[in-house]
Parts: sequence; structure tokens; C-alpha cells
Amino acid sequence: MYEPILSVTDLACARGERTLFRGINFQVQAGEILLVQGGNGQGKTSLLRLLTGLSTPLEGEIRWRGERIQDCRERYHAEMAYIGHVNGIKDDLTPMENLRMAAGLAGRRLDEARAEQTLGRLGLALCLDLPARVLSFGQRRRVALAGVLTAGALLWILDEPLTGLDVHGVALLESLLHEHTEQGGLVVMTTHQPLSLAGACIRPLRVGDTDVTPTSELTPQGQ
Amino acid sequence: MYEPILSVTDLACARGERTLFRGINFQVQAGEILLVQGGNGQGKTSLLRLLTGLSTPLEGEIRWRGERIQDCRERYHAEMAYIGHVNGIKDDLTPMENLRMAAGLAGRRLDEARAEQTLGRLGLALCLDLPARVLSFGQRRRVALAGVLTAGALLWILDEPLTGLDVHGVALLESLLHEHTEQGGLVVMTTHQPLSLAGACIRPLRVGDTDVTPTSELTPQGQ
Amino acid sequence: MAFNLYYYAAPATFYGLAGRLIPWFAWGSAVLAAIGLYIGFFVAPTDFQQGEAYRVIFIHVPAAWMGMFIYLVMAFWSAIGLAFKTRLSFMMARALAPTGAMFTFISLWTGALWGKPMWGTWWVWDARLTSTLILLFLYIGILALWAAIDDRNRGDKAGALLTLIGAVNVPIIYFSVQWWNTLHQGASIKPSGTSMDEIMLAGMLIMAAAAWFYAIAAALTRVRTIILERERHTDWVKRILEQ
Amino acid sequence: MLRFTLTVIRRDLLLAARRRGDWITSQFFFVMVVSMFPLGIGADPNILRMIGPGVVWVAALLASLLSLSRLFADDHRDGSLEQMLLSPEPTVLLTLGKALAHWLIYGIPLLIITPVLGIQFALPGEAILILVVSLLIGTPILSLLGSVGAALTLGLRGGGVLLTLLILPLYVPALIFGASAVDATLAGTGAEAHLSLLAAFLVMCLLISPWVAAAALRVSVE
Amino acid sequence: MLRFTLTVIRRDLLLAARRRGDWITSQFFFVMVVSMFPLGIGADPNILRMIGPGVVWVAALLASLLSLSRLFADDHRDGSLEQMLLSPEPTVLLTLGKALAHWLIYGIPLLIITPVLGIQFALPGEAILILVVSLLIGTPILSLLGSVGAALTLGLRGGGVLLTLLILPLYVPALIFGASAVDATLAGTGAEAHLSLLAAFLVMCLLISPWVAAAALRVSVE
Amino acid sequence: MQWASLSDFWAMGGYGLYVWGSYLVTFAAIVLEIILLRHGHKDTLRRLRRMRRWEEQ
Ligand code: HEM
Ligand SMILES: Nc1ncnc2c1ncn2[C@@H]1O[C@H](COP(=O)(O)OP(=O)(O)OP(=O)(O)O)[C@@H](O)[C@H]1O
Ligand SMILES: Nc1ncnc2c1ncn2[C@@H]1O[C@H](COP(=O)(O)OP(=O)(O)OP(=O)(O)O)[C@@H](O)[C@H]1O
Ligand SMILES: [Mg+2]
Ligand SMILES: [Mg+2]
Repeated sequence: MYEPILSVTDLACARGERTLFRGINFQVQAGEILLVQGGNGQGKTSLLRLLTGLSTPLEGEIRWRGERIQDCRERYHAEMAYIGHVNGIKDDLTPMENLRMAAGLAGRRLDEARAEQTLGRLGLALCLDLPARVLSFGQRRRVALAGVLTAGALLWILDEPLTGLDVHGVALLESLLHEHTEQGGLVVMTTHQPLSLAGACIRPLRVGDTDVTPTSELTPQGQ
Repeated sequence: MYEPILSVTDLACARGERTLFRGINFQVQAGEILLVQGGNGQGKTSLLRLLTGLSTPLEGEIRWRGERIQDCRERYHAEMAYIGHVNGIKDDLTPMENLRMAAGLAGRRLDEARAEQTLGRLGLALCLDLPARVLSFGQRRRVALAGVLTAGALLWILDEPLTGLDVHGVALLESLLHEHTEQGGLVVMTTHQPLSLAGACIRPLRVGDTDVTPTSELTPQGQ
Repeated sequence: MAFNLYYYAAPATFYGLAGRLIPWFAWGSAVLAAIGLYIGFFVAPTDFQQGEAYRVIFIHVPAAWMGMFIYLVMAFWSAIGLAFKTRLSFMMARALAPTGAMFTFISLWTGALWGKPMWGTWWVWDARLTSTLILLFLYIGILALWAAIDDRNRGDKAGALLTLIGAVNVPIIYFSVQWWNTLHQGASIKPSGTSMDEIMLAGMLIMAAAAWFYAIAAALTRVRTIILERERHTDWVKRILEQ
Repeated sequence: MLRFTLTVIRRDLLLAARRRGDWITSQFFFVMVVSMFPLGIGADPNILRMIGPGVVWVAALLASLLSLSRLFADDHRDGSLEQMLLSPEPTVLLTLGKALAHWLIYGIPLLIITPVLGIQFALPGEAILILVVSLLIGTPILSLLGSVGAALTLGLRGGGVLLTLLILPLYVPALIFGASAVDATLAGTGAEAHLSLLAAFLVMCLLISPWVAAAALRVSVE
Repeated sequence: MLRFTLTVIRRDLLLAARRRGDWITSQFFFVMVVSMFPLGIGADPNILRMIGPGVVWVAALLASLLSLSRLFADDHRDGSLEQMLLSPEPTVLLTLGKALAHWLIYGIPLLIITPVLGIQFALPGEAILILVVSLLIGTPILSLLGSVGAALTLGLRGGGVLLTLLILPLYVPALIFGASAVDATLAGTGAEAHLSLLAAFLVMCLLISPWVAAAALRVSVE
Repeated sequence: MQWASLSDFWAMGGYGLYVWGSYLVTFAAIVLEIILLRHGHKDTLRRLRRMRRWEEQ
């Protein structure tokens, strides 16, 4: 029997004067990846933020295990992990401290060995003692990803997690996604880069009907 | 005869305690793209910032048309345009104002029609009157790219310009790079994404010998 | 006749209702002001202590009252808006603030102009004066907050929260200032206490009524503009625009 | 529940320890503001004694406002505020924790510096003691009310100054009770009445402001 | 050359205009800070008259300090400072333009408000005039010196203290000359000597600080 | 009626500056607010009409 864990009905979102999308419906069940697609500015980030509960929809509702997320906020947030376009790491703390603080704030305990192992897995073994400020762009993104890994959440909401990652990093993330879905996890993510997720159960979702950035239609004009 | 416009000899860079790279030598001549490659944290950004003159090298020198860049700073900067990991656009200004202000600060004049045309070409036609703050991640990157286009510079230094761009955006950037090199421009850039620049004259450059992020070597461990 | 609150709380109905009410309040205010000023300048006698200077009272006191009262009304609408998420409440709060700030400013200005001949100084740090000044600061803070927030929803809620926390504080501020002042200054030169001639009182009360009517008319006009702007995608606004 | 608040406090203390520069700057700002007055006004000890408590109190208000403008802003910019709001714990504990951490970091040190400043203003020992006590009760009020302002102005253009505009009027009771407690001591009448009013105001702020700040924060991050 | 400076000024004015209300807000900050002092100190007009000039000057100093902290920081964060440093024009013109823009935006309005505050502090008309003149000469000094401080503090993360330590004492001459010009007027002796010292200080700052700020900026961005 | 003449009325027993200063500024503030209100309403209508025409295209 098909039993969705996350289900969304008739979602609409407005930013400023514009309605970005309207009538979005989908379900995600255990082991699935929802891949939100759309050009720049079509509203992918806005949709993901609605799903996290950080912003409220114009219309429609989002249900987690059948309950509306605003009614079960605390249980929902205990099972969810999110990364947005900004990493959410503190520049003045080391990667290790960042992870452990984040865990503490989410009400979890994270021992040092576990944190070190996760950071090592993400290729940050040599940066454990540097403040995040001096890390490279891709390394900072990796720290944020390490935060998602240690959260042990069921639902991952990832907004362009591949930004700034090198090829190794992309491959690593792919294997992490595989692992997560095999263990019954849910993923909602966006990306503009190709991902090889053969074998995973992917549902695509297109956001935005009107093409706001009709680049390809414009004939390039000389400078 | 081979006549390099940008030439670099024996460049070395240190960050904190670590020497990121040493003994980097290369030349770039008109119509060429130098593609700086390397994993996360290998020092690509550090190299590009040395090339802009924003930071000073530990050893070695950078010459522009035969002169050291610190000796001909003003002429060099008049011919160079740079985007880093941060976009360098003001959140409170509209894309249009951002472009025109940037031009004014570089001592150029940019008329409104020209700016509008460039922004339209980058798919921002519908965002002309919005403050950059409300634009999406990819749209903001496009504004920064528009700044490079309107600069009319000979040398483009682009640090991961594809970050956040959708497929149309990537294709557009590729055509822009082609156009620029065909007109005799120079490009120094980095990216982790595949680029199809068939026909362009590309020199690859690997930064960092020691693999700082040896992700692929680590066997993935279970959570 | 059953009064259907939800019917009148719908912006569409309210827009029409307000449009019909505004002329009544506006003309009412003009007539009352004319009567009040006539009494104030031509009927009321010269004050034996203050001479003619006291005639400032006919605007000073109504303005001071309105400045304080409008803040209370704003706080009321803010609370309703936060509690019941009624769109109209936030709009009312927004529509009232500029008028409230204006009246507070007028009471400060007229008070200062009255103070110069009476106390020999434009300004003293008297309890009432100081707390009126702080009230003006609160109004300006709320207006500045609204001005700084582009997003309508966020502006509504943020402004409402600030108004409410201000409303809790205003009485405390008033008493603290009063108390502080009496500690430092011996005999306070508080403006109250003058036994007032009956006809003066009548003039003042009529002027106060005029101020009331004016404030209502102004707020209703402003709320109509706000409604139009916010409901511009609805059919009824489109119909109005087509006219 | 309580553990969450404690974690928030620990985190902010750690961050403050990492950015010791900012922390000392704020204390230094307090000292400088207070010390500027004898320079601007002249050195007559009688006048100095009269204005001393007021000046110290106003400087404390300004110093706290200065640091408050960054209370949530830094976390907002680097995205960690969102992460904290996504924590399963109630937001009101977050705002409470942030306000308390702010007090520990920026309020407590003021108390330690104040006696020295009191001596600069030729205040007698007893008045200095009351000044410190009034600040001990008063500075948490500044942190608590300020956290509401910081949440309301989060991410707005010109946030820091706007914060001042919104919050300074609300600080007035604390300023008046605090400064007049010291004045009463100087005048020989007791300071207890003032101090207990100040304490009552503190209790009220403690009960109300974390809730308002939490609501404001959710609205601002939207 | 000059056009570049003018462009910098125009840009900052535009940005300030875009921050609707920020401009007014910042002026109200000044008004409020000044108005807080009587609440802390007491309402006696004689004392108020004595401290008035000092309070106004200190408040002007603080208002400029607060806005100065963002002089380069915002541009640094969003990367536009780097872009400006990559302009072919000399950096000293950039720092000069930024300082002048700061003065136009935050300094000039203070002068217009000051008379009202003078009345609140029961100052006589002539003293108010001198106060305004002293601020007219003094506020550019604050912007110029402050731009050096802002450039220095931009880079050194932990070392902000040292730099505040450097800049605030540099403000002291301006504060002393400015406030004592008014005091001299109140005392009936002429204010010219103080004002011309202030003007000399201004000329010195105008000649030196853009260069220092430019050097500091290059170091900080490295 | 206590005014012997018009100039007497304007003088307000020597307090003319203060009384008329108060009334004048009050009057000015109210007139200004009324102008802004009317202008605001008309302006909004005009702007919304323009936007509507724009959207329909
Ligand atoms: C800037 C200066 C002043 C301000 C801000 C101010 C403020 C106020 C306020 C807020 C009220 C209403 C208080 C209440 O009803 O409880 C009021 C009432 C009044 N004011 Fe003023 N005032 C100022 C100066 C003056 C002066 C100079 C006078 C006369 C010498 C004066 C005479 C009065 C009188 C007679 C009332 C009515 C009192 C009553 O009925 O309770 N005011 N003023
Ligand atoms: N106040 C506003 N007025 C009009 N449009 C707005 C406003 N605020 C945001 N927008 C638009 O809403 C969209 C927000 O898109 P969002 O950030 O969700 O895009 P996205 O799909 O994540 O894009 P990207 O791939 O670039 O990250 C943008 O097109 C932006 O221009
Ligand atoms: N103070 C320091 N001590 C030690 N290492 C440092 C210090 N500052 C920077 N680093 C290291 O220097 C490197 C900087 O790399 P840089 O930003 O140039 O990388 P990059 O090649 O651009 O990477 P990315 O692809 O992630 O953008 C990082 O590996 C960082 O960890
Ligand atoms: Mg996005
Ligand atoms: Mg990089």
C-alpha cells in the first residue's frame, strides 16, 4: 500500500506582487527523492522554504505523517534537516565545533569521535582545527552537509547541495543520497547539475510554468 | 610569434601555516582560456585573487603586458574584470542600478539602453525594477555576470561563474566565453562543472599537488 | 436588524461603507470646528490669569487627547489582528498611525508655544511633556519600522507586536516619568488644576469632538487606499478600477 | 527544555570568546562614552557628581544597543538562525537564551567596570554600590527588551539605528528608576523604592519579551 | 579623478536614499540619545544648560561612530568593495568620497536638528549658533577620522579594540575644541580661538586621513 | 465679544505670536495631511489602473 509521509496539496506561493506557483500537489514516501526542477528564479527555493515551515504558504497545506506541519512543528523539525543557499555555519567556529553546536541546538548529543568521522568522510580531515572563515567555498559547503549527516533526520531538504563541490564531492553526495534512501529516508532537493542517481527512486517536480528566464529564446546579441 | 599578455612566474601562495602552491608558471595570450582546476580547498580562489592583485604572492611575479601588475595597477585594472565567490552587487539596488553604479566606479559610462540589453540577454528582463535582495540565487549571479559583460574588459577572471546557474544560464555563459575569446579576450576561470567549450583554446592548469580532499580514497563508512 | 460583523469586516463591504461614512465625518468635523473656534475666540472670555494666551487650549488639549487615544485604538486593532488574523485590523492600525503622530506633534508644538509665555521657556522636562515626547518617539518608531519593511505581511505583524509592547510600556513610562520629575523639581508647574470657565470647557469639548471626527475621516480615507492596494487582484477592485 | 536554553547560551559564549575583539570593543565603548563627558563638560566635581549616575546609565543603554543590533543579525546572515528555528525546541527558549547570553556577555562586564567610572565622577562609595546594584537589575531589562527590537529589525536596511529608535523609548522606565535610585542615595533618601520598581519591571520584561521576540523572529525570517 | 569621487558620493547617496527612512532614523537616533540625558540626569535647567553642549557633541560623536561602523563593512560583505578596489582610479579618491558621502548623509542633518535640542537644554540663542558652527566644522572631522577607523577595523577580526583605542582618542581634540567653543560663548569670552583650532584640525584631517584610510583598506582586504 | 478691532484680534493681548503660531501650524499640518490623503488615494487609483492595463497586455 502506498503511504506518503510528506504530502502537499494545492500549494501556492507569492513573493511581492508575483505569484510564483499555484496548485502544486505531490507526495513523497519512504525511500524516495523528490527532485524539484526549474530555471533560475522559478521558485524552487521558495518551495523548499515552505516545506521547512520557515515561511507560510499563500494557499494549500503541507502534511507530515498526515498532520499539518504547523500543528506538529516540533515533531516535524525533529525529523527534518535543511540546507539552503547559505550554509548556516558560524565563521568563527571550527568545523568540529560547528557540528557539535548544531547538534546541541537540535537537542541531540554528538560525541567528538562521531563528528570527526563524519567530517573525515566529507574530506575535511585536515581542516578540523581551522575556523570556518578560512575554509574554501567548497569546504564550507561540506561542513554544512556534514551537519545534515549528523542530524540523523528522516527527511532531508537540500537546496542546491552541489554548489561549489568538486567532482569527488559530487560523487560522495550521490553515494550519501543512495545510502539515505536505502535506509528509508526521504529527500527533497534541487540542483542545476546532472546527478547520477541510477537505482534510486526519483520523482521529478517542475516548478513554474511561465518561463521567467527565457534565455534560450533570446537570440544572443553582440556586445 | 607567441606573445603572452598575462604571464606568471614561480608563483607561490601561503595561507596561514600552509603553503597552498609553489612554482606556478603559465602564460595566457589573446583568445585563450586558462582553466584552473583542482579539488575543493586546493587554492584556486587564492590563485585568482593573486591574479587580480587583491592579495600579494609569497613569491614570484605576475606580469601584464610585460609589466609587473603592482607597477601598472591602474592600467591593469582598467582592462580586467573579476567575479569571486561573492557577487559584489548591492542588495538595495536594482540590477540596472547595480550595473550603472559599477560602471561609474570603474570610470566608464553605461547608458540605460545598453544595460537593459545586457540584463535582458542574461534573462533578467523581468527583474529590472526589483531590488537585488529579493532575486533568486541564480538571478543574483546573473547580475554579477552582467557586470563583467558591461565592463568591456580584455581579461576576465571568473571564480566558479556557473554557481547557481540553470542549464540555460550555463549555455549562455559558454556562448559568452566563446564570443569573448573570438574577439581576442583572455579568460582565467575555475569551475567544478563540465563546460562544453569545443573550439575554444583552453589551457588547463592544475593547482595543488597534494590531494587535500582525498574523498575518493576514503572508503565510505556507514552512518 | 442583526449586525453581521463578518459582513462588515470583509474589506469589500468595508470599502463601500467607509466611502459613504467619510463625508459625514469630514463635514461634521468642519462644522464642529467652526462652532468650537467661534466659541473659543468670540464667546469665551479672557482668562484672568493667562490673558489671551490660554486660547491655545482649544487645540492643545484635543490634540493631546487624540494623540494618546489613537495609540490605544491602534493597540486594540493590533491585538485583534494578531489574535484573529483579520486583515482589516492591521490595515486600521496602519491607517491610524500617521494621524496619531500628527496630533501628538501638534500637542507638543502648541504646548511649547503656550509654555513660552506662561512658563518663560519653550520646554521643561515635566512629566506630561516628557511622556508626550516619548509617545511621539514611539509613533515614529512604528512608522519607521513599517517604512523599512517591504513585505506587507511581515510589516503588519512586526508593527502590531511593537505597538502592543509599546502599549504595555506607555503607562509605566508615564508613571516613571511623573515620579522621576517630582523627585527633582520642587513644585511642579503642571498645566492642570486651573478651574475652568464653563464656556471654555464647552469650546474645548466641541473642539475635541471635531478632532475625533477628523481623525475618523482621515483614518477611513487612508484605510480605503490601503484596501485598494491590497485587494487589487480581486474582482471587486477590478470593477472599481474600470469605472 | 532548559538544556536547549543552556546550549544557546553556551554557543553564544563560545562565539563571543572567539570574537573577543568585538566583546572588548563594546566594553570599551561604554568606558569611552562615560569618559567623554568630563572632557565635553568640564571637570567641576560637583557637577560631575550630579550627572554621574545619569551618564553611566545612558552609556549602558547605548552600549547594550550597540551590541544588540547584531544579536540575531550575524546568525541570520550565515543561515544558522534558520537552523536554530528549525530545531524541535520552542522558539521562546531560543530568544530567552539569546537574551540571557547577551546579558552575560555584555551586561555583567559593565557592572565590573562601573565602580571605576563612579570614582571618575567623584561619587561616594555608597552611591557607587547602589549604581552597581541598579545596573545589576537593569541590564537584563536592556537585553530582554533589546532582543525584541533585534528580532523586529532583523535583516532590515539600517537595522542598528532603527533598533535604537524602536527600543530607546521603551528603555525609559529602566533609565529613570535606575538613575534616580542613585540620586536618592546621594540625596540621603532611600533607594529601595526605586530598586524594587526596577525589579518589578524586570520581572515583567522577563515574562513578556521572550514571547514577543519569538513571534517577531518567526515573522522576520519568513 | 574628481568624477570618480563624485560617482562614489552619488552611489552612497543613492544607497542611502534607497534605505528609506534610514536617513531619518539615524537623525532620530541623535535626537533620542540627546533626549535621554535629561531623563537620566534630572530636569534642572541650570545643570542642563551646563551639560548641553557636551551632550550634543558626544551624541554627534556616537551617531557618527555608529553609522561609520558600516561605512566599508556592507560593501565588503557583498563583495562590492573588492570591485571598487579593482577600479583603475586611485583608492585615495575612493576613501575621500566615502568619507564625504558619510558627512553629507549623516553629518549635515545633525546641524539642522541641533537648534531644537539646544532649546531643550535651555541654551541661549547665541550659544546655539556657536554650537551649530562648531558642529559644521567638527562633523567632517568625525567622518574623515572615522573612515580610517572603519578601514582598519574591517580586516582585523580580533583586534577591533586596538583600533577603537586609536580612533576615539583622535576624536578627543574635536570634542574639546567644539564643546569649549560653546562654553566660551556661554561664559561670554569669544569662541573664535576654539573654532579656528577646530578648523585647523579639520584641514589636517582632510589632508591626511584619506591616504591612511586607503592604505588601511588595501591591507584589510588582502 | 472682547475684540475692539481686527488688529486687537490679531494681537491677542500681546500673545499673538504664540496663539497664531499654534493655530497656524495646526492648520498647516491638517491641510497637509488632507492633501496627502487625497493625493494618495487618487495616486493609488491611477497607479493600479496603469498596472492593470500593463498586466492585461
Ligand atoms: C510641549 C509642551 C506640552 C505638552 C507636550 C503637553 C501635553 C499635554 C497632554 C498630553 C495633555 C493631556 C493630559 C490629560 O488629559 O491627562 C495636556 C493637557 C493640558 N495641557 Fe498641556 N502640554 C504642554 C504644555 C502646556 C502648557 C504650556 C500649558 C499651559 C500653561 C498646558 C495646559 C494644559 C491644560 C490646561 C491641559 C488640560 C488638562 C486636563 O484637562 O487634564 N500644556 N497637555
Ligand atoms: N518582492 C518581489 N517582487 C517580485 N518578485 C519577487 C519578489 N521577491 C522575490 N521575487 C521573485 O521570486 C523568485 C524567487 O525565486 P526562488 O529564490 O525561489 O528561485 P529559485 O527557483 O530558487 O532560483 P535559483 O535557481 O536561482 O536559486 C525570483 O524570481 C524573484 O525574482
Ligand atoms: N589560516 C589558514 N591556515 C591553514 N589553512 C588555511 C588558512 N587559510 C586558508 N587555508 C586553506 O587554504 C585553502 C584556501 O583555498 P581556496 O579558497 O583557494 O580553495 P579553492 O581551490 O578555491 O576551493 P573551492 O573549490 O572550495 O572554492 C583551503 O584549503 C583552506 O583550508
Ligand atoms: Mg534557489
Ligand atoms: Mg574557491
